[in-house]
Amino acid sequence: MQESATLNNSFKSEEYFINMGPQHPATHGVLRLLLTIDGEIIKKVEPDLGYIHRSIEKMCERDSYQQIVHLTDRMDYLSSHINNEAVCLTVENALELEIPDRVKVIRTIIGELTRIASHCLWWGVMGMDVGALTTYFYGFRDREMINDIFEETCGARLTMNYNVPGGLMWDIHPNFIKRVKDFVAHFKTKIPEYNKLLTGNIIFQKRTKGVGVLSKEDAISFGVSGPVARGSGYSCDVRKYHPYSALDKVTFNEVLEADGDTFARYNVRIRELWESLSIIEQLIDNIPDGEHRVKTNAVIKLPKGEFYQKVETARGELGVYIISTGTKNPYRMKFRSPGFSNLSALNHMAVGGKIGDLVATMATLDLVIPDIDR
Amino acid sequence: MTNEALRILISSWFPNPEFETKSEPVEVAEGAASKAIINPNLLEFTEEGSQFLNVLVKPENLHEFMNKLKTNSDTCFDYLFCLTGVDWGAELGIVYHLESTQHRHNIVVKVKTEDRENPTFDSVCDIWRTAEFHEREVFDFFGITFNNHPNLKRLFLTPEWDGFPLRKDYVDEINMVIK
Amino acid sequence: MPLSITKSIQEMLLSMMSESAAYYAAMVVVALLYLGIFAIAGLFLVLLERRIAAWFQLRIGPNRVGFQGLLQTMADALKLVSKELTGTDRADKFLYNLAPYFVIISALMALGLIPFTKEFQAFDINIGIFFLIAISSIGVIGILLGGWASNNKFALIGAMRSGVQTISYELSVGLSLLTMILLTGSLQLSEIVEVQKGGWLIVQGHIPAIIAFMIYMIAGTAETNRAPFDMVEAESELGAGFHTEYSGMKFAYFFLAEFINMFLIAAIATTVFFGAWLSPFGITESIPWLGVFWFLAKTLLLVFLMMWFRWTFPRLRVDQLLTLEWKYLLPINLVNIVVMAFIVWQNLIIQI
Amino acid sequence: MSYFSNIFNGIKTLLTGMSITGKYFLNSRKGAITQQYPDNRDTLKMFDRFRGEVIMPHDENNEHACTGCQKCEIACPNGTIEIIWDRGIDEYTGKNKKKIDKFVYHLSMCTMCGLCIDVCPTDAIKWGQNFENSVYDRTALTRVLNKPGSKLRPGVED
Repeated sequence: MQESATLNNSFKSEEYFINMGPQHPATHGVLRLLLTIDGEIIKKVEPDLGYIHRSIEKMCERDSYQQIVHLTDRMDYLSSHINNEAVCLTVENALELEIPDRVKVIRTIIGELTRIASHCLWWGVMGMDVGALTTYFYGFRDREMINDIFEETCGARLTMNYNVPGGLMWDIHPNFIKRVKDFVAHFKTKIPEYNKLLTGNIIFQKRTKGVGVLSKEDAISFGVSGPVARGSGYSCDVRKYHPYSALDKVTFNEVLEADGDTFARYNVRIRELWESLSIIEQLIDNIPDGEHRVKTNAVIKLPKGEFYQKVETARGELGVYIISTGTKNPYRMKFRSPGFSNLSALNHMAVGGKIGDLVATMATLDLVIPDIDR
Repeated sequence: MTNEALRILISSWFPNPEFETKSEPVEVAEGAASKAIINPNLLEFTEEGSQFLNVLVKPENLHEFMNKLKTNSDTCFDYLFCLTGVDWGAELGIVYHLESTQHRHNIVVKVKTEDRENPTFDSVCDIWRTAEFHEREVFDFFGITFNNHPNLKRLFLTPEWDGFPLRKDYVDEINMVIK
Repeated sequence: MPLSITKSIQEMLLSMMSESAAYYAAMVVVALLYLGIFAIAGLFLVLLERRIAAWFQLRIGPNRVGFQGLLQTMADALKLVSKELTGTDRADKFLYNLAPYFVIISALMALGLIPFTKEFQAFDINIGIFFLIAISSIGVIGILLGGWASNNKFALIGAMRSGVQTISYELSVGLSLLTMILLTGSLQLSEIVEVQKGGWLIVQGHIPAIIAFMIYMIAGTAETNRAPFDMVEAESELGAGFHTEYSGMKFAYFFLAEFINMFLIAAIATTVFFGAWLSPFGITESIPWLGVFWFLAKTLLLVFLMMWFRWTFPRLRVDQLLTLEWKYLLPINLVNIVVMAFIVWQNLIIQI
Repeated sequence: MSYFSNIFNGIKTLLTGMSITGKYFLNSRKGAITQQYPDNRDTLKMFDRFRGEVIMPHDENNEHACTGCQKCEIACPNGTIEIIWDRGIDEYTGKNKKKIDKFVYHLSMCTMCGLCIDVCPTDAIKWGQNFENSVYDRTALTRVLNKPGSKLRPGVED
């Protein structure tokens, strides 16, 4: 009796803590996860945030509305154009400005290009996180073409600041349409390659299927949005339910997958690439003529009140909430960032899995840390 | 449901005891009626010029009201998409943006307290699990504590951080540039 | 009996000094020679890997230092030598320093057995294959020690994974080579080559030999801890795995040993399946030293195959790694041995 | 039987993946997507809208178009631009006008948002396409954009 007790005791497993991050290849930046692990099995994941918190919300309270736009570039830098658009839409709606159709269409095209670029990067990084390093470069190759388009038209590759309240900073570059068409043609041949290289791969499927499952009810309760939520079969595309810019003029399908596991989330993003391409194709030939910008006052003062605008970034639903007291600065500015809510579901998804599962799950959450930290 | 229909429905949950007796025959215009039949001690509709219906709740009713919003099959606000802490100067408060994934209607619930030293509200993270992180964020930046929160500690800032940066009276002469 | 390189060096030295002195001097000379091969092969393989990875990934690869970047790894080695050796607090200093040598010495010892050509083999022991398998699994002790002694949880997880992985995949490596031993009837490498003069073993043994080769390549890749089986390092999971806390030259030992091990796995496959230094159809039989060329060509082709795996496939999870071994490779392997035994018994071997 | 079909399907997907990378490997000679950066400095050309740094173009008479209205200074979110100005008699009109003494541009603080260039009423400042901004000393990033001895181009009014 005594002997077996000591034997059991000597084989007693013990939970231990491990610090994943803030410098860790899989956390894509400075996310710190405090893992409680039993052997390889994860018992608890506790994110520790704030390593690049810049308090953008506080900075907004002292900035004018034009200046706020460029700060949003620095939140979710992979969908910077959509972030800019969100702020501009909020301001424009509050001012009740009539935005020309040309601006709306261009914003939508660039927004969808941003989404493709972000998903390309995500795809590459997803591959890298599960160990296939080559995908990274293939993803970047295609993203580079979009970045060139952005650089030619907007002047910057990442933090574009192309939107201003009232329209766009400049008109599109004369080469824009041709380049976008080239890209669409090029990219259509590359998505099947993505599928052959990674999606169909047996190892990848084994790594992702049934991993990090998030049910639809949990998805709603955790407030996740974007491809993560749609992978759980929760229809939440802001572009469908609250269409903004020119998105009410185009037809596209909301991509839904029922399984809620890592592979479903992966598939949602891959299929979204096709939808984004289709939106671009519908719009690129029909950019209406007109002004690229509506004249606004040099000092924009929003009427007193509260304004909320949601848009669909590549990561999910970005909300911009402005409380205005009628001055040239917002009284309170809140960004409801998609990554923050998505991250809150990580603990729920990762518990019970292995370290490798956590990495795969985190990869499909597509976290951008400045977006979480703001 | 439209904002107006929502307003009427929610009003009916908190009937005005003084108004109740004579509410039966009154069939006046909706706006006036709903304002009248609601108990002003519990609930208040505010005009903020926004696209959503705004409700101001008393802190002590917050949890019960939120629970009702979630569980009632007509409202079914199951998606808390934004939780914002606000410093209104004299008061501290929280703004909840809710959406129903079934009916696709929205509501904004606000709660305020004048206690700036030790502001406390009930946590809603047992109703919407996303609130757990958002409430930690609010605690971090506004110093609002939440009852029954499972893990209320600073999320972004270090535990020894002094003050609550997003409050309007926060001063940091070294790091803050004021224009 | 092939004339081994040891003997020729010994005879050369014998003319200069006494017998016992020559004996020891020959040992030292051979050891130094192999150390040289080791270093050059290691550095060259690192460069090769980087260039090939670059070509797979639409990049150019290192091409600045020296002609086409040939001196790049030399420069890297210089950098590593000059780097500060850091360590962790409360690490087990003795084991921590010992670990890299375990890894590198086991790789070096195995290298001595490889028959580069008929003349060029340091140590033609009669239990050759057995010795190779035995010695190559010593390396994992180094990895375990390194992971344990560095007082780092990531390193420890990596080391434990390595232990699990190597113990499992040793089986497959051993069994798949055993399948081929049925054909040769000898463990001695020179005799295995001799048998293959009548056709490479992969041709002689046809279907079971091909299956054995596939299993060997998979298990061999796992043995060397390379992607898709790089659980030990698993960059995106464990940072750098067992060598997280190693820097400078100690890290370089681990790094070099990994590449030498890859070379060894490919070299064993060449020896056992592809006729070692024998030229295809005996086209250069008359020029013996071309054997080195053929041996290296075949080995590098297999090395390239392993690199191709690495730069294409995602990594397996640790439990899937074991599933693959115990549920797939091992049963297939056992059946394969029976099939091979049947083929040898019925003499269904293809002889040219 | 599904045991074996699993194996075969698995191997098939692996080979498909290898065919993709193999294809790129064989075409690697022409398909490199990276650039050999410092070597291609001479041929490297940025797009004309590229935001590298703020510059102030001067014409051949060493004249610029900055009237010193300070709109850019106000528009800048980061305090990147500092205009040191003075009042003086304009040579051409003879009026007492605002003149810039120094147009100080702190590149180290600039986020390339483009608001200054957007608000400039006289197009005095523009985007430069220079992107090699690394220096050994941080103070070298503070630049005076108007050249010494330069003056306002006649006829430019804000």
